[in-house]
Amino acid sequence: MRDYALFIPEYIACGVALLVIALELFAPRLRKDLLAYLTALGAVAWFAAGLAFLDRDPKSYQGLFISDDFTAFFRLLAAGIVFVVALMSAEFLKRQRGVDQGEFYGLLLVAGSAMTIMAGATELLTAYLALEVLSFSLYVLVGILKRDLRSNEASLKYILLGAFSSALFLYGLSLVYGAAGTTSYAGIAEAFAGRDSGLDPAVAVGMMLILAGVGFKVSAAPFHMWAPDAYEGAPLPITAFLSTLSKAAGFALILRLFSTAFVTDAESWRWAFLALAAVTMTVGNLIAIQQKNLKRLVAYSSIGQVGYMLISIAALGYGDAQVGLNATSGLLVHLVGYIVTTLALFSALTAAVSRTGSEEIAGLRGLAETQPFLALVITASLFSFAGLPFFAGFATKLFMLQGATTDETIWIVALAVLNSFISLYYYLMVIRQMYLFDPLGEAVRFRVQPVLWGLAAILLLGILFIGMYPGPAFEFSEQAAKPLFESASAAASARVQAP
Amino acid sequence: MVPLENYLALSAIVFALGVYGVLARRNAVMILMSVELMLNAVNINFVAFAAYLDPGRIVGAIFAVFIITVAAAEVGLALAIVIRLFRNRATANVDEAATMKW
Amino acid sequence: MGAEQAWVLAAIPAGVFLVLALFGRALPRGGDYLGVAAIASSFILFFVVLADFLDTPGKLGPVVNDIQWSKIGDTFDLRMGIYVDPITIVMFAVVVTVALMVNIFSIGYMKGEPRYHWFFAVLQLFAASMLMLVMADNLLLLYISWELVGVCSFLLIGFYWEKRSATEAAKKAFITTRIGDVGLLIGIILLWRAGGTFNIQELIHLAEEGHFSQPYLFTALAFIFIGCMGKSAQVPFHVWLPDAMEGPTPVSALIHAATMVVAGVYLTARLLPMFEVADGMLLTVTIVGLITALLTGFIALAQTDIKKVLAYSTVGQLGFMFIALGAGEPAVAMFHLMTHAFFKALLFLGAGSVIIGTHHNQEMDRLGGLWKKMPITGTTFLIGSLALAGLPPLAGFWSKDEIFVALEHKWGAWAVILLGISAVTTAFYTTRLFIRTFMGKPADTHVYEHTRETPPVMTGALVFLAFLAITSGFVVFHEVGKALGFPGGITEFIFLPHHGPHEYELKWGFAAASLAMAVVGIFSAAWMYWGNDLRRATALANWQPGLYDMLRRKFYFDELYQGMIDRGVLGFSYIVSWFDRYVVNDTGVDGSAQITGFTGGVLKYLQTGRVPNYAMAVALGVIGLALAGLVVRG
Amino acid sequence: MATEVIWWIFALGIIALSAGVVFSRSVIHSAIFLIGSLAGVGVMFVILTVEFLALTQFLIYGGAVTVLVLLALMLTRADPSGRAEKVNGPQAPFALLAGIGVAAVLLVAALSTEWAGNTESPTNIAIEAISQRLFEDFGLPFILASVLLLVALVGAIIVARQEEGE
Repeated sequence: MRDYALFIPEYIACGVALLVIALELFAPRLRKDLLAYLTALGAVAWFAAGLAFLDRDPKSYQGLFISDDFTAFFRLLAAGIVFVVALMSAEFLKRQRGVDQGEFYGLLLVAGSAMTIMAGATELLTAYLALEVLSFSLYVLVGILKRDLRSNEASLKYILLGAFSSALFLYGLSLVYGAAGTTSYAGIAEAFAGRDSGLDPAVAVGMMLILAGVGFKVSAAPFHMWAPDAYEGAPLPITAFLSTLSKAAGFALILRLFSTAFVTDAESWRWAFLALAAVTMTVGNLIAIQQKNLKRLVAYSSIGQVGYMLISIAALGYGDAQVGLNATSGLLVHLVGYIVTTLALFSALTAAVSRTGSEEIAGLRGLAETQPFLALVITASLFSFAGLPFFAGFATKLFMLQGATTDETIWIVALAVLNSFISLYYYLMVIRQMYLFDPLGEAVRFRVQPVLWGLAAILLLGILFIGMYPGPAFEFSEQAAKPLFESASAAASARVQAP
Repeated sequence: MVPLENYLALSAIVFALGVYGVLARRNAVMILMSVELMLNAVNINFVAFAAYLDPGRIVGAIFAVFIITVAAAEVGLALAIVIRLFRNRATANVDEAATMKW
Repeated sequence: MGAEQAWVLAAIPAGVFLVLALFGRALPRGGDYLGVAAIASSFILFFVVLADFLDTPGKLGPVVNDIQWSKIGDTFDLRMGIYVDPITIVMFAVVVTVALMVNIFSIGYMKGEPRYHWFFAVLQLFAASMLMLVMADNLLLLYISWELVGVCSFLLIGFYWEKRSATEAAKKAFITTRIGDVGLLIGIILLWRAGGTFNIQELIHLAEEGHFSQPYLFTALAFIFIGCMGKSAQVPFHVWLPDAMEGPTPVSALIHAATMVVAGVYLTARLLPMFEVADGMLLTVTIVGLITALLTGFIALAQTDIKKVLAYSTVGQLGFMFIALGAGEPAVAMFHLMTHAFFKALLFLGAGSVIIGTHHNQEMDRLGGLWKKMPITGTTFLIGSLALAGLPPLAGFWSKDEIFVALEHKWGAWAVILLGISAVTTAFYTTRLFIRTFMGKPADTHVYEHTRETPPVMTGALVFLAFLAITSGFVVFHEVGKALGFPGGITEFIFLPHHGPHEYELKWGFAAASLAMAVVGIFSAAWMYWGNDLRRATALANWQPGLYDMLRRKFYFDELYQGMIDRGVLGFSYIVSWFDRYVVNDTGVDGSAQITGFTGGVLKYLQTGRVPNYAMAVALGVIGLALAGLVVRG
Repeated sequence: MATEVIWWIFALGIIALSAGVVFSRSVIHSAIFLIGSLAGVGVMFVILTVEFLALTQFLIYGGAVTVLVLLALMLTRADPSGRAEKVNGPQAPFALLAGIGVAAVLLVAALSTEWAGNTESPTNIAIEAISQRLFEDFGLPFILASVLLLVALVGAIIVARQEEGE
């Protein structure tokens, strides 16, 4: 079926994107923060339209895209992230000159829509194109402060390495296509299920190339090196965008690809995810200890988080639908917790940095005295990252690790717990700056912009809510994860129209 | 006739040359040219599979069309960023754009 | 209100914590009366709960009350609830009693300190979390409370954060116990995975039915026991507790003597039926307890800080409790836990009284002869010391005696002899502590001149605890227990379902031996230190300076750990970051010229172009993965 | 027979030109080699009887992309003094090893695999077949590609556009 109605929410998002770009073009004197509020409004409409797609029977677009609860989950996530980041940017960009704000907000929306398509793609070409749309938007957004040397440098590094890794990814896709004779996920699963071993070398190498490509996207070590530089150079709200939306999109793609297309050949890749997970979490957390810049710290700490999440992907490969379902819902709920936490952290950081002008950790000195609320939000987010009880990160990480543990992977879960212990160390260093030291300048209390205050407060409540009552978040995640593992019917319907 | 393996071997070699270029060059434009080589190698693969493999016809060719499109767009965007780098720092060498580290 | 509503005990201090934390600064006197009132009402309600529990028709069966916390899909049904059984009741009694005394004592002790309201606020949070910990019916709630008491401990150790040593100690305590917590969390996840539930009773049931395989159960419990060792400061995790004495002394009494540090003992007691199922687990517990009791007994011999002596003594006594658990006698462990809580809290508060009375002196080298100046403190301290030394008829005697009996019964004479040595050292350092503080001639006349007895709000708490230190041991007798309303006496009260009724009988042989050990320790210490005369002790120290130094430096544990941290973790992270900075990342401003001298050779090729370096990492990653992939398949 | 000879000539030519792209010391030479290499791949598509793609290859790559590259080269022409720039980073020798490693892995994958459904000779893919599939089945990728081009266009403009005062 060529059912173009499946993309109505994305039409809304992209329509608003075009609208803000046009507004900037034709009404250049318009107050710029109106564009941000328009974007946020668009995100709300997009979210509302997305809600209408929940709880529906899966519907396929020509076997290329499927609209099910998994897709709907990421659509809602994308709309939420764009909403928060747009409002954050409204405050942040007030202090920046020479930024094309219409394009900025437009690209946020386009990137968000690309994430939905990545989550719903059931065919390699579609997934690849959606991935590139997202990447292109991010390349531009990272470099949007074009007169800022670091922003420009970050986007250069990002696009060069991104192009390199997407070439590797494509070579992997071509090998898999050659081996399976099709690019549809369901077709690949079928082809790999009963294939003879003559195809093994191509499949083995192809999958590893694909792994490198998606590993780059989610910044798994050793494909992570772009991330700290891009995070540092990007404008603050875009750093938040990178560490939430870009990662979530990468995992959306990985989850559907590996749980539906490659699941019949898990032997080829399960070990690799375990190895990447171990390396990634260790590298991320150890290097994070040495950081002095806030954004780099977040970059390395989020690399550590990716390490934990990759354990769940490895667990997809145990061939058991129940294990896969547990691992996936654990991963999704942790993504939600991680995203809420990251956005809370960045809302507070945006407000703090707009006052101090410093993105160094030492710039937060004495924040507890000058702005106790922000210090509280930052502390809560860092505790949540570290996985302390009562904060979102504890509950969600616990579910994720439990879901991902199998008898063979106990060792890596132990490593993960040990790593989150290491991570507490550098989070405490930040907290120490805020609470134990006196402010650098005069210790005058300052006011937080109402929008950022509101965002931070709501997200803080979110952290606490998920931390103390994770039931709803988990149920939602499980609902989203189910379609991947009830694929018998969905895959069959997709196969009929498989190209 | 020329067997499929010949095409694949050709593609592998061109791809590896592209990888070498990306790793060895220090001029951003030359790195991009190397990436183009890699993408071309991928295209050889896709088209060869499309022409040689029985069930999986045509899709590979369509894939190649889209790769060409993406590659063109990618070059355009990347060159814009390189030009911006050149304006900011009067260089196109990636190892001189290295203020962010550690 | 009945035992099902025992959660109210924790809810009251929790609520008061919020009030004090938010508005305490504005309240008159920092709202200390609110704190005392909260704990006092918990104290009173405890008796209501106790009465209701004893009247429950099932006679001493556990009381359960749980609510659905989160139902998650079809796989998890998380229920959160409370579980009140005799072990819980004993813990309640200890926590509310000591917390009440400490709160009252603190009004005097903390008078005029900065952040007075914050101190009381955290005390309330601690009481609430500790009470929650001991009534949690599932491991998740227990873990959360476990972390919370840890956070309170961290906050209170570092209470004087202007002092560098205090923040260092807080950090040390936090990190050391966190290592244990990592173990606990892994253990919980392992049990959850295999058992599908967090509920402690269900897990015990599953273990007894053989649901877990032996090595799996042993691994899981070993991880949990690491958590217990961290919290209860067992060797090799004991290093944090003596440093934790940087906190205000009432905190040391409450958290680091009577309540939080026994959480490990409590958890082990709670899970003891599982420990018994797992082969070798009980022996592990016993050995850890024995090593701790022996080692810390010797370390305490050479300490000169009053609080440090008491801290090592606490670690050692916790070792005694683990030994009782290792002998499979939770009742005995809980009994010693209770008596120890009372007399050790007494000793710590006594030490606090000395510190206030002498205007912040806690080094024995500057004290002596204080009994005349501080009669109440001195007398109560003497009672506490004798109870710790194990002299009849004080509380410590009865519970220690029980441990000896249990140990002999389970593991035989060798263990008893080892523990006996520890008992002698205990009596020795306790006597030394008392003599050097309260008797003989003052070491520093200036300090002595200015010493005053402390106000009644402090001595009152001492007297009350001294009363308990004398009497709490008697509940071991059926008659006393019954008179108090416990059917069959306290030992029958504290039983786990599969243990038969345990009847206390005084074994005269053991009692005599136990008494002899205490007397030997006391008299040898008295001989060496009588009149606060250090000549004999100095001679001994000079006779074997290496040995003395080793004791004084606590068997070099701190040095060992510091070395491990310096060379291990930080070194590794330093290497990784060095590699990242200099080998992978740093290009130098203009190519390789300047750096050549620095690294030279092959490495300089890695340090130049940056994007190419990153790409190289990607390429090497791909080649590595692909080669491995070809090996695995194909 | 004739096809094979032509194939080998062009294959070796493509490899030589590609090597020229990555080994040449001059940026301009590299760009010219790139044009040649891309054109050679176009010829490969002709041999594979996918003429439509060959045309696309000539038009977009041979034309548009290389022109773009040359344009960028002119804009970023570094040193008017004519100082000979080092084009290779110091990592180059290791890059060679890595390149050999990649080639080895890919060649193993390509040559030791027994491709299922291999027809041994290329089948003609008519332009009608491509267009039919492209426009009937692949509507969504088509939309995505158009969004992608829009993003690239907008991005390139705002990044490269000269501001006042530059």
